[in-house]
Order: sequence, then C-alpha cells, then structure tokens
Amino acid sequence: MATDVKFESLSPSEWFRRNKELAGFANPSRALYQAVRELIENALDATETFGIHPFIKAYIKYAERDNWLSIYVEDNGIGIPKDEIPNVFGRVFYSSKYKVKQHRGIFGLGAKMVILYAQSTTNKPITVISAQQGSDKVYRFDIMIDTLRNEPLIKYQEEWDNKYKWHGTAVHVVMEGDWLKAKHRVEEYIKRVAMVAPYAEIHVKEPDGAVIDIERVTLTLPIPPKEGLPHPKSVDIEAVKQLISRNGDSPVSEFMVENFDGVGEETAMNFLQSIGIDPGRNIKELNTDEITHLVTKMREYNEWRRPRADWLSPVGTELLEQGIRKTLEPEAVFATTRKPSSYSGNPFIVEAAVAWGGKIEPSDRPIIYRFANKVPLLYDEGNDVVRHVVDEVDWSLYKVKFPAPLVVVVHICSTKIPYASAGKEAIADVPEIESEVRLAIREVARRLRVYLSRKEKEKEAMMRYAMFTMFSREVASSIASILGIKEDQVLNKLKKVISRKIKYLEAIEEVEGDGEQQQQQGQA
Amino acid sequence: MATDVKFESLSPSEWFRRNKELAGFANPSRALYQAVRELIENALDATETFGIHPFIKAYIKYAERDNWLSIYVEDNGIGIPKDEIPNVFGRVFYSSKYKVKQHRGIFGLGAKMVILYAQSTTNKPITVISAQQGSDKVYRFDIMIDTLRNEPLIKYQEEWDNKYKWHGTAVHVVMEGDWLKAKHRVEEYIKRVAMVAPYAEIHVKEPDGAVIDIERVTLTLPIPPKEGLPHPKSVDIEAVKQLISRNGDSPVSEFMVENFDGVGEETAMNFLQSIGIDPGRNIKELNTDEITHLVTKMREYNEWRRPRADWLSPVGTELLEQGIRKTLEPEAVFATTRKPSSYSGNPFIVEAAVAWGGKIEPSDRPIIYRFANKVPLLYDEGNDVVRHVVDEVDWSLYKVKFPAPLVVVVHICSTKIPYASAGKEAIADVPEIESEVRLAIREVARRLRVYLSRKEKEKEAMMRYAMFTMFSREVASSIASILGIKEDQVLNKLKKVISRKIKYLEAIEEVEGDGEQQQQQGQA
Amino acid sequence: MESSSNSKAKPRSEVLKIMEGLAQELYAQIERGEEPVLEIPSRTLSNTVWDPKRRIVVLGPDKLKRRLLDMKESKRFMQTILMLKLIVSSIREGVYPTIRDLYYNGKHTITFRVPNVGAVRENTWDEQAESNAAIEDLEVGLNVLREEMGLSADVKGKVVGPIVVRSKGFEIDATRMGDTALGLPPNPDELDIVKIEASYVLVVEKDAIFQRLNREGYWNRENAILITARGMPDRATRKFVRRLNEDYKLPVYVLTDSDPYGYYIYSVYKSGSIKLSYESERLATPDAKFIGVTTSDIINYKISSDYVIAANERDIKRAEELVRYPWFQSEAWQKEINLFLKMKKKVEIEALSTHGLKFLHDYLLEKIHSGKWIE
Amino acid sequence: MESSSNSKAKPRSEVLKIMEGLAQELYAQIERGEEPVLEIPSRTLSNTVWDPKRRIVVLGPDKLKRRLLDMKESKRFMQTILMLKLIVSSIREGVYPTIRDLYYNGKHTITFRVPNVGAVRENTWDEQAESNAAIEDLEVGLNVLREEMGLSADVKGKVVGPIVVRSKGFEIDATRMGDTALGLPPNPDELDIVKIEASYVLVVEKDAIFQRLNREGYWNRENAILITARGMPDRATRKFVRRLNEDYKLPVYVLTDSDPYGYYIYSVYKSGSIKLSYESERLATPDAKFIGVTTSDIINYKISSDYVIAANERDIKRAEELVRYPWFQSEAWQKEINLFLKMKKKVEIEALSTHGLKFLHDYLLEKIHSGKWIE
Repeated sequence: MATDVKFESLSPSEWFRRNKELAGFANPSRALYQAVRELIENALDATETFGIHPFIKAYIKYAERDNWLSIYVEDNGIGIPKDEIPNVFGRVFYSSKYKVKQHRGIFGLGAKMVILYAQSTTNKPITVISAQQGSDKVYRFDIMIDTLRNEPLIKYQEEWDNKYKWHGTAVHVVMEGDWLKAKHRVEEYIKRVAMVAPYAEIHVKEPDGAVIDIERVTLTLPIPPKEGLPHPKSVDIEAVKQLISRNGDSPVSEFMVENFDGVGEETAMNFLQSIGIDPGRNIKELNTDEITHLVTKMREYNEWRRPRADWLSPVGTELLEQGIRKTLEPEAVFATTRKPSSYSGNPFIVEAAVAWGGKIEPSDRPIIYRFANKVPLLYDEGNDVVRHVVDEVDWSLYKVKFPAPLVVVVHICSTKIPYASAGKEAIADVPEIESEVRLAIREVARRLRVYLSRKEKEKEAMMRYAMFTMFSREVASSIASILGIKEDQVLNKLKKVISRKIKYLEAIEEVEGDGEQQQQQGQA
Repeated sequence: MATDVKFESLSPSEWFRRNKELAGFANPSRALYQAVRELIENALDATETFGIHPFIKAYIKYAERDNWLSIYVEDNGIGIPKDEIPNVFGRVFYSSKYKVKQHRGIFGLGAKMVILYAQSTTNKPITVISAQQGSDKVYRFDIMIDTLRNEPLIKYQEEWDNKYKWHGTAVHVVMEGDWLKAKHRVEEYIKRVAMVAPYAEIHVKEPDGAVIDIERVTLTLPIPPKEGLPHPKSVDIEAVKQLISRNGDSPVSEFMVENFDGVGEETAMNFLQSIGIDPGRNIKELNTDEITHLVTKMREYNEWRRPRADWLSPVGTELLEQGIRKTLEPEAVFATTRKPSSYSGNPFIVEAAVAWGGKIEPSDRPIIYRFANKVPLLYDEGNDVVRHVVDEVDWSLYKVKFPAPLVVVVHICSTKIPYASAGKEAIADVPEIESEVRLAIREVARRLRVYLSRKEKEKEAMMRYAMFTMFSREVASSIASILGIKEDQVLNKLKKVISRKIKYLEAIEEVEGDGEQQQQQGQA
Repeated sequence: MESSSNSKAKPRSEVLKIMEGLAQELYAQIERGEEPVLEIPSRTLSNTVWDPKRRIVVLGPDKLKRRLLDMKESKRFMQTILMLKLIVSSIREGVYPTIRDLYYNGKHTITFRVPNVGAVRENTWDEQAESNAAIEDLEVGLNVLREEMGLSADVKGKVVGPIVVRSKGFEIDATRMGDTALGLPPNPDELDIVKIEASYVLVVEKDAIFQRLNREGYWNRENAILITARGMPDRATRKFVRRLNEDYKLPVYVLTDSDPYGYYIYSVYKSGSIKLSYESERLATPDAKFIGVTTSDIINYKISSDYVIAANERDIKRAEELVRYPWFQSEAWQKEINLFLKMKKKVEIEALSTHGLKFLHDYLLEKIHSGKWIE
Repeated sequence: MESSSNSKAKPRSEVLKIMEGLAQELYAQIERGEEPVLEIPSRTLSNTVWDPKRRIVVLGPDKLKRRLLDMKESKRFMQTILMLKLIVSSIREGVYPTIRDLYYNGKHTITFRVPNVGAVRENTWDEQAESNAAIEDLEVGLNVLREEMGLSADVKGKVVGPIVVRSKGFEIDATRMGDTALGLPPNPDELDIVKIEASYVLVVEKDAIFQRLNREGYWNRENAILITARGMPDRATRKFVRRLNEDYKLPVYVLTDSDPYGYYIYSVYKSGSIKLSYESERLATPDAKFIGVTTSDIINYKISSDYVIAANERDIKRAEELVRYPWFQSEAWQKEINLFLKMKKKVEIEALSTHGLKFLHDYLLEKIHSGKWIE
C-alpha cells in the first residue's frame, strides 16, 4: 500500500541548469550582466594575479536572433593548459581556485553557468581559444556541457602555430540576453572595476556602438597573493578529516604544524597538552570523538598566531588613490590600507578612501563605492556593513556639512568574504570587519579634516581682513557724521590700528595651529 | 615557462559544505532556524501531499556541548522505501521532488545540508527512522555523507517489527546552533505555517522548556497536486534535448502532444506548420539548428492552451479563513482563491485574505503575511511584489482609515516561484503575478468594504434617532425659555414630528440600499 | 425668519422684539405639526453677488432652509436656536457679553442613551467657530448686526484729528488729545458726531506709523482725521470709517505696506471680504482710496532691492485671489496686482525711510494732493 | 560707554548729548592708536540678578567689552555705532522714527574686494532682530530708554476711569469718555497727571472684557482705573501702570486667563522678563497683584470640565520656566503653578460666564475686596 514515489539523482550541472537564478542567471538582463562580469573577473584573475598587466577586450554584439547576444572576452593572461581547457569550462565544480588565497571568483561556477545558460537558450557551444606563456601552439575548443554526466562535450577542436607568441584566453559565447536593461549595470560595473585596477587596460564595445576605453594609469601592480594554509580557527570537522585522510601519517603535533597556518611547534604542544591529547600520537590513531574534541577546541583556542595575510592582495594606497583620481576626478583624495586582521581564522584587509570635491556632485549623504576582493558590489547597499558604518560616522567632526561632494570607497579583501546573502552584493556585519572598516574610514576622514581645515583657515584669514576693513569704514563714517569731522580723518587712523592687530592675530594662530596638529596625531 | 596552476574537481556535497551560506547555513543561528525549517517542510510534504493529516513533533534540546543542539522531527507521512533512505539523506542532488508539481522544497538540498552542517560541526551522523504505509518493519539508519564522493556512509543500521503499524519518518540530528538568536525566527515560522495549514497538528518543545501546541482545526485537506508535464513556454533547449534523448522516437507532432502540457494534436500541427517543420518527421532526425528553431519558437508561440493547474495545491478559501481565524482571532475575515493563471509557461494560483479587528492591533499600514507554496516568507518584505501591491491600494476606497486593525494574507503557489533573490524571501515583480495579486486583494477588500459599510449603516440609523431627540430637547428648551412657556409643551409636540420623519427616512433608505448593492456587484 | 432691509442702527429693545418673533414663528410651525425650518439667506460663494452700483458684494436672493430633522443640519439648527436664547437673555439682563462669553455660556454636553450603542454624548458646540457661525446665522437671518445685539468685541481702532464726538453724554474732542488717542467703542453707531471739520480721513495700517504721524503733527497741518486699527481692521473701526465717508462725505485714504496683505486690508475697508459679504452693506466704504505703498512705487520711488522682500507662496496665492475680486477690476488695480505677480516683491511703509526719516510726509502729500491714489 | 544710574525720564536734548559723548570717546581711543572698544553691561542670563528688595530682576555688575577688531564682535560693533548715528540724526531732524524705520534707514550693503576670493558683500544688517539688538545695546550702554530717544512704537494700551492727564497742553479726562477709551501715547512719561482719584487700577488682559466692564459701568461703581493692552503689554502700557503704582501708590490688580501665557502677562507687568531685565528697572510694577483666573479657581468656582482646556506642550514648558522665576517664589504662586503642572488644565476669563453673564462682576469684587489675590 506504499504510495508510489520515484527518486532520482541529478548531476551538478543539471541541477544548476534548473536553478539558474541561484547563480545570478535569473532572467535575460541579469544573465547578460552576470556573464560579462564572470568573464571579466576570470580575465583579471588570469593576469594581475600572475604579475601581468591586464589588457582585456570585451566585445558585445547582437547575434542572429532579436534577443540573442554574442559576447567575446579576451585577456593576455597565463592561459590554460590544453588538456584542462574542456574541464575548466565544461565541468561544474572544477577549478584552480579552491585554495586558501584571494580570488575574485571562488565558487568555480561562473564560466560554467555562462555555458549552461548559452546552450540552454541558443543551443550553441562556447568557443575557447587559449595559449599558455611560451606555448608554441594556440588551441581552440568548442565546448558544450553534457548536463546529465557533468562532462564537457568537445564539439570542435583545432590548434595552430603561435606565431606572435600570444598568450591568454579568449572566450566567445552566444546567449539570450536583454541589452537595454543590462547596459547601465554593465557600464557601472566596468567603471568601478577600473577604480580599483588602474593598472588595467579594458576596451569594451557595446552592441549599440558605444565604446568604453579604460586606459592604464600606472604600471605598478599589486603584489599577487600566495597560496596558503587554513587557519585552525576557520576549519570544521569535515575539513580536518579530509586533511587526515590525505596527509595523515604523522604525530598530531607535526600534523598541526604542517597543515595549518599560525601554528608553531611550541603552540601545537601547548595546545594539545591543554586539551589532553598526547602530541606524540599518530593522527591516524585518533578516534571519532577525539577528532571532534580536537577540532572543537581548535576553533575555541585563542593563542594561535593571527592568520597570515600573504595570500591576500590589497589594491594598495597609491593605486587606490590613482584609480579614484582617474574615475572620479575629485579635488582631493585620501586612501589607506589597513594592517591585516582576521575573523574566525580568515585573514582580511580593509582599504578605504575618501574623495572630495572636483567633479563629484554634492549629495545629502556620502556616496559609497564598495569592493570585495576587487569586485565591485553594486546592489543591496542598505544591508552592507560599510553603509552602516558610514551612516554612524558623525561627519561634522570632520568638517563635512551635507550636502557635500563626498565619496567613500571601501575595499575588503579576504580569503573568505562573509556575504550577508547569497546574492553576494552585501557584506555582513562581522564585528572584526566592522571595526576595521570604522578605523579605516576614520583615518582617511581625519586626513580630509586636516585638508578642509587648512582650506578653511586660509579663507578665514582673508575674510577677517575684509571684514575689519569694511566695518571700520562704516564705523569711521558714522563717527565722522556724529562729530561733524571728515571720514578720512577717522579712517586713516583706524587703518593703522587694524594692520597692527592683524599681524598680532596671525602670530597667535601659528602657535595654535601646531597644537591642533599634535592633538590629531594623538588621536590617529 | 608556463605558470604552475593546479586544477581540481569537487563533489557537489563538498562544494556545498564549503559554501554553506549559499543554502542558508551562514552562521549558527541561521543554520538552526534553517534546519528546523527544512525538516518541518519535508514532514509536511510527506503527509498532506498524500492525503494524510499532518501530525508533526519537533523537539529541540541542548546537547552535550554549550553550543550544540539536538533536533528531532517526526512525521506521520508516507515514509521512505528502505533502500532509498541512505541516498535521500546522504546524496546531494537526490530527490523525489524534481517534478513539475508543487512542493515546499524543490532543490533537493535541504536535508543534505542539515547533515553536512551537523557532521562538520559535531562529527555526528544523522539518525533516520522510517516506515512506509503498511510496512511490516521499521528501519533505522545512522548516516553521514562522504563528501569526496557525494555518497551516503551508513554508520549503523537496524530494523524492527512495526507492531503499531506506524508509518512516517523521524529524523534526529545534533548540530552547532544559537538558540537564543534563532528562537524568535523559529516561533514566528511555526505560527505562520499553522496559518495556512489548519489541518496540521504540530507540537514543538523548545530547549528552554517552552512548548508550542498547534491543534488541528479541521479535517479538510487541500487536494494534493498531481505530477505534470512542462508547458512549451517554460522549457529551454537543453530540457527538450533531454526529453528527446529519453523519449525521442516518434513523429514531432506526437512527441509534442505526449511530452508537453497544453499541446493538443491540432495545436501541434498548426504550430509545426507555422514554423516550417514537417509534423510527420521523426523527432530524432532534427538537427541541432532545427531543434534550436523549434524550441525558440515554442517559447514565442502564443496559441498553446494555458498550463494546467492540476499540479498546484492551493490552501483553499475555507481552510485559509479557518487558519487565519485561529491564529489571529480577528472580528472578520474574507478570503479568496483565484483561478489559475500562468507566467512563462508556469502555472500559478494566488490566494488572498483580509482579516479585520478582533485581536489584531491597529497599525499605520496593513500588516502582511506572505506565503509561497505554503512556505511563510519572513524577511525582505520591502522587496516583495505583495508589499508593492498592498501599498498601491487606496484603502480609503474600502472604508479603511489608518491606523486600522487590518491584516493582508497572500499565498502564491506555483510549480516555479519567481523569487526576487536567492535568499528565497521575496517574490519578484512578475507582471502576471502582480496583476493576480492585485485582483485578489481588491476582491477581498471589496467584501471588507461591504462588511464595514453595513456596520456603519446600522450605527448611523441609531445615531440619527439619538441626535434628533437630543437636539430637539435643546431646541424645545430654548424656545420655551424665550417665550416663557413650559419645555414639555414644546417637546411633546416636537416628538410627534420626529417619529413621522424617521419612518419616512427609513423607507427611503430601503430603496437606496438596494441600488448600492447592485452597483457593487457590477464592479466585482 | 423674515428680515427688514433697513440698514440704520436699531436700538436694543427693537432687536429683542425681532428675536422673540423668531421663537414665536418656530413654535407656530411645531404647533401645526410641521418640521421646524429656518430660512436664512445663503452665505455660499455662489450666492455672493457684486453690486456694481454700490460697489460692494452683497448676498444674492438665495435662501437656504435649515431643518431640525436633517442629520446634516440638525446640530446647526439647534446651535442657532440656542444662541438665540442666549442673546435674548443677555438683552433682558442688560449685559454686554463677548462672543467668547456666549460660547462658554452656551457650551454644555447633552447625552442620550441609545440601545446597543450606549450613551451618546454631544457638546452643544466644541469650537468657538461653531458658536460664532450661529451668531452670523442670526445676523443674516434677522438682519441685525451683532453690535446692535450689544455684543462686546475687541476694538483696535484709534482716532485723532478734527472731530468731536459724544458718547453717553460726554463730548470728546479728538484735536485735544496731545500724544494720546481716542479709542473707539464697540458700537460706533451709538456715537453722536458733534462737530467734524476735517478735509479727509487717513487710515494707516500700522500703529507705530500712526504714532509717528500724530507726534510729527501731520493731522494738524493737513486738517485730517488719522485712524489706525493695527493691521486687519475690526468691525467697529470699519463701521466708523464708513460712517465718516457716507454721512460726512469725507474722502478716505488708506496707507498700508506694499504686499497682498496690505492690499487685502485696504480691500476689507473698501468692500469687506467675499466670505463675509453679509457684513459689507453695513461696514464697507466703497469710496476708500489706496495711496500706497504700491508695487510700482518700488520703481517710481527707487526703493533699493536691499529693502525689498521676496514674496512667499502665500503672498502669491493671495494676490491671485485679489486680482479676481470684483472691486479690484479697475485698470489701476489690475496693473498693480499684475505687476506684483510679475515682480513678486513686497516693501514696507518704513522702507520709505531709506530716503530719509522725513520722506514719509513728502510721500503722503504727493500721493493725496496730486491725486496719485488708486481705487 | 559710561552710564548714569538716574532712572527719571530724560529730555531728548540731554539724550543727544549723551549719544554724542559716546562718539567722542571712541574717536579719542582711535586717536590714541587704541583698538576701539565699547563697554556694555552684559545682558547674559548669568548677569541677570534678582533684587529681592526692589522685587525685580536687574542687570548685575558684569560688563562686556565689544571690540571692533574681533571677528566675533566686529559686525555687532559696527551695527551699534551705525545705530548711534541714525538716532542722533533723527533727534537732530526732529522726527520720531519707529524701530522698523531705523532698520530700513540703516540697511545697506557694503562691499570689499579680496584677492583670491573676489568681492565680499555684507549687509549692515539682514534682520530687524539685528538692528533691534543695536538699539538695546545703546539703551543699556547709555542708560537711556528708546522712548527717551523719541522712537515710536505700537501702543496697545487703553485707559478709562478717574484720571485726568495733560499731553501737549491738552487735558483729557478719562471719566468723560463714554464708551470710548483713552489711547496711551508712545512715551507716557511725558504725560502730566493732572488729577487722579482712583482707589485702584484694574489691568485686564483682554480688550473685549475691558469693553464689557466699561459698558457695564464697572469703573464708575468701583472708582477704579481700567486698563488693557490686549494681551502681552507693550512698553508704554507697562511704563504707565508702573507710574500709577509708584508715583500715586495705587494698588494694581491684573486679570488674565488661567494659563501660563496669562501668568506670563502678569509676570511682565510685575517684573519684566529675564531676557529683557535691563528694562525692568524702568517698566516693572513689582507691587502688581494677580486676581485670577487661577488654576485653583477651576476647583473653587466649580468650572465644569467642559469649559476647561487641556494644556499643550508649550504651556507646560512655559509653566516649568515660570515656576523657577524669582518673583514667583511666593507660597501662593508656587502652589498655583504646581497645581497647574499637576492638573495640566487651562481656563479662560469668559468661562466664568458659565455661571451667568453677570458673574464676572461678582468674581472681581470678591477677589479684590476679600483680598483673594496673590502676588
């Protein structure tokens, strides 16, 4: 009498094809924006991460049907090994980015979703052309995904001599899309990418003929991130079990030193003794309960060294200022890169900048540009920790009165960005990050205050001279009228008094100004 | 000179373990709420969908460590076949719900995420006990997931005689969680579930000793949804290709009639001729371009029958009213279930209700309860189509003046709910849905107006009598004072005039009232 | 509710009889078994008519019937009759209540128990606006002014200059006040004018300007009666100005700030307001002439933009109303108001002091004696 | 800026000399090469002192030095001296400007070109508040009242009753006004009081009540001088009331609504305001007695809750200020204001009419003759 229920298993690619919206491919306009974005981020990751100045071409055109678009993105990156090309594009959950290291993309899903969406809507394969640095050949693959098996289907394959020593990757795809609705999003995205990557050259051609040419402003590149180890506070039991099954044939203390960041020999010994596990036992011998105990305590223990930030790649104060100067053309900009910090074992660095005046339009509250691992966050600002912190700041302390031409830029880079939602557009209110963001903003705000104060003071001195002279004239005229004498007779005498007074006041301010500066340094 | 980059492939379960937040398991409080929710939704799907009155027990307790919680959820559903139990709980992307049919869960991910989260944080297996209807045995499995292979690991297995003819499924899990932060969310969730499932009995025990007892109010069950076929407007090329490879050995016309909803023989012929494909050709013979052409046109064609709603299961007007009456205790409630409609080939039904007065607290705008496929939506209301529509309504037209004790309940059921974000908390502004929501709300609002009008009119008649008498007394007293005569002398004569007038007015209103009612029917 | 069309002041005894008559009429209706009905000239805008010959707005022929047994009118009916009683009592007792006194004197709560609803409570009136409306109903319905009923009110009017009046037997000579002034009584129709030798009447919006002109000897030099009511004139001041113009044919000149509020003050002296048109017949001075300050004075007298104030929303709105008033249809006024609407600028009397503190006198003489007024 | 402590009225010629003296002093400073400084008694709250003997607030000994060459004070210095010139001119020309006249007369824009900034433009003053402050500075700094300087202002005060005054040679007998009243002049110190035979002075907040009492023969029966200033009294009315009390020892009774605004009106007659304490010495009547309406009258005279008005935020706030005023520290006043703060209820004079339209007279007689006033 059992009710008849059928069960079935889906491959990851089939599952994501059915649930496209979960990866941001909800409708033709969103999908188009997402596709451009995924391809450009892959291009950036393939270049600057390896010390190459990015030179990216993105051509978007209308294709054979009304609502079909062709997207072509080419980079000058390190290229992909011939044998890996089909899997990198044709197998969901296949990636080089599953590492403790800062990447733009991290889910290993982006490029595959582009293909899945394209083949579902236009039934056309994606074309990938790639050559590694120094490769004699250039390889081309036309790929689709066999969604039932989560495997690449190679539709066409070709190779030719690499005459011009080209290296990089070019991707061409035809998919359904809605350019009119996506245009603004795409353009805003490119503009913001340029803000944190002033060393990149990006050329975009849009279907309607518009062209965006982002020129390189500097040859300086940020230092690429290194590949790292997980920090003991950031792991879960499952991850440790995997490490044990892979590398597990050594004493527990050695296992810990070799497999985790922030664990020295002495720390490992102290820790293990404190939780009652013999450091000399082979890790293999621990039973389930002991492993549970070990990991639970690892996450609670507070004596580990901080996670290293070597696998992070901040933009850097100078590049950030250059990028902002170029994209916003402000009167002044002040940026800072904070020291590394961490939350739950994940290292992160906060960078912030304020830009003032120039071509920035005054508005009723600060305009915010947010970035996470150099990726611009365009939506859901109200939920973001940065907006919360910026709103809390009492800007009047920094001599800013709204409406004011003020932009705040915040970049958070981390091996794991804590997004507030799966939409990946807002960063959650993690206390450690909130605190760093606040300190970073305060630091640049203080420098803005010094700048504005100086401007103000110069203006004040001029105004004082003007006021004294104007009002003295009026007073001289009144006294002269009452006493029946000549105005000049009074005024000339008054002018002497004024110039003595002004010299005196300037001398005083010199002294006070020094005091103020010292006080500010004390606060910083 | 090629840069050394390593590539690796991840299993779906490993991928989701690393990206828990994408499935709503972002932190201990969110994960606890999400786990309770996934298990209760599975329990409801296993019961009412198969004509069983749900009887669900959910016990949440503190476990051996401070931040560990034990969750036990038992239902009286159809049970799971013995052989399927390990896969259903231990293999990501394995489900009975990948069908064109309304379910609460649809991703086939929920229960697995609970296990993944539990084993990652407490290293304990999940315990599943299940028996199908009429089964002689009850089966128990203790399961973990081998995340590297996406396979269930059976840690323990047992079976015993089903002496009490029990059927259903019980799940027990121990996981990290934050009850204090999750408590409010869990309770609000249970309360809202009860609102749309008045036929369910739910008992919840909370770690702090609190108990929620949701009693059954009715024995009526909504008609369970049937399993359906996809509508031609809702498919993509990849899906059609899969259908062809599975069922593809028949003429195109026959293939269409058999595999799609809303396609009769004549429609299929007309369609195929209009796009230039010979209906008699075997579907197998179509080449890639022809399939692309076929599917593209299928999605554009407007002559298909509307998708059927047989695979939807609305709550129903009566049950909805009962549920609302029970949970909100209002003075009056009016509900409606709209006729099925569709967007992009997906059928949907909108149900709406307004509840007024009673224990509802007056507020400055309508309080909204939103449901999608009977799942309460608790967050992100500002983004939801329902909030937009409710805010647009000019409630004064319906005799509602704020602050008012007004609740609006909207339930949208569909084979595919168009969520505005991956957070699954807000429904997007799809024009077809927006329009149905507006019509549904207007319909119940009109009934509210009739109710409020009648109440008002009865009160008015009483007030008129009171006013005439009161004011006549005052007038009689004044006239008597001026003329120096007795008040009664004037008043008694006036009273006669009043009673004649009142009878006359009532006769007139009888006639006017009929007119108004006719007018309202005209609008409806 | 029949009304005579006689516009002369009535003694209080005659007023009493008229009011008692209304009560008798209503009682007669009730005795006949009829629903009590009050007939009152309608004070709606649509029943407000411009009388071009008399140059005032008057009430047209429309009357409204107010019924005791009509939900919309029942309370208002009761209020009118309650007020009738209150005023009748005050006349009989020989007191002179203010309209606020009457409001309190008549305010009380009446209650009635209704089945299924409970006790219904209703105040005879809540706001003074309601008791005031009842007084207006009686004024219009019986053609009797509140002053004739003996009601007291704020009186803002002050007078100096060549006029001698008698009140309650005492003669007051307004040329012999020094720096003080004669404060007008609530019902100036009761003043006997014993002697009047003025060439004209100058009405000044602002009290402080009135004081200046008085101290600086203006009326003496000009043989003029100087009057102020400190801004918007009360009824007594309007009645008095009208009397000087109507009975003694004295030209009346009005000096206000140059802004729509000032124009409106002039307008009230001249013709009343549309809303209170039932008063116009008794209170308006259609002959009143406006001597400034006008918008074109800003240009003609070169008043620097420093002393000119930007008009606000309310000024503009008021000017847009004024320009449509029937008594502002003269070419001169249309020009002035439209100029204002174009320039959107106002200026105060005192701004003339930019040309020196004595300039005000020169300005007045030029306006009055060179015929530079408008009307 | 030395000031004499003489508080008698000064003739305008003497005032002129004092003002010229200030200009001479400043010029002397400038000739010596010193920065011009004005020394003015400080009008801050901290320099406002309660003089328990005289029962008024007076300015304490603090003086502020205002410097021409201090950014914070430069403009204010200029404004004060500009105003000095304007008033000197008006005295010399024999005109009597209002403070608004002076505002316009002195308002102009001064400009100056600054390198790198451009033309800086600044008005001598923008708001009348600024020119008024300059006048106050001169009054305090020179110890000369604006009335003595001959400035004109709105005068709201009216008087009737047994008093004969002389102004500019004319005698006016306030018993012989009938229904009219004597309007006070801007500077009542210039009035000669020829004859005064009253038993007391009754100051009434509301003009309409004043009219009622006048028409109903109150002052005649009571041999009292009746005064009103229509709400908040102007300086002239306060000066006049003070003179009747100080020079002729007449008791002064004040009748207002029962609300903090009414109490405040009484307070202004009695002691002035803290903010304008520099006026108190010249304008206050510390002997003035309050006869009501008080909060406890609501209970004692059984005024129904229908006629009682709920106090609003502003009332409460004002009462909380009043209760701390030094001249409200008597037991009776503390009781009344605290009762108000407890009940949060106000009531108007006219509410007494709930006991009949003649009840007001009974109330006044009881309050005055049975000593039921408070002070």
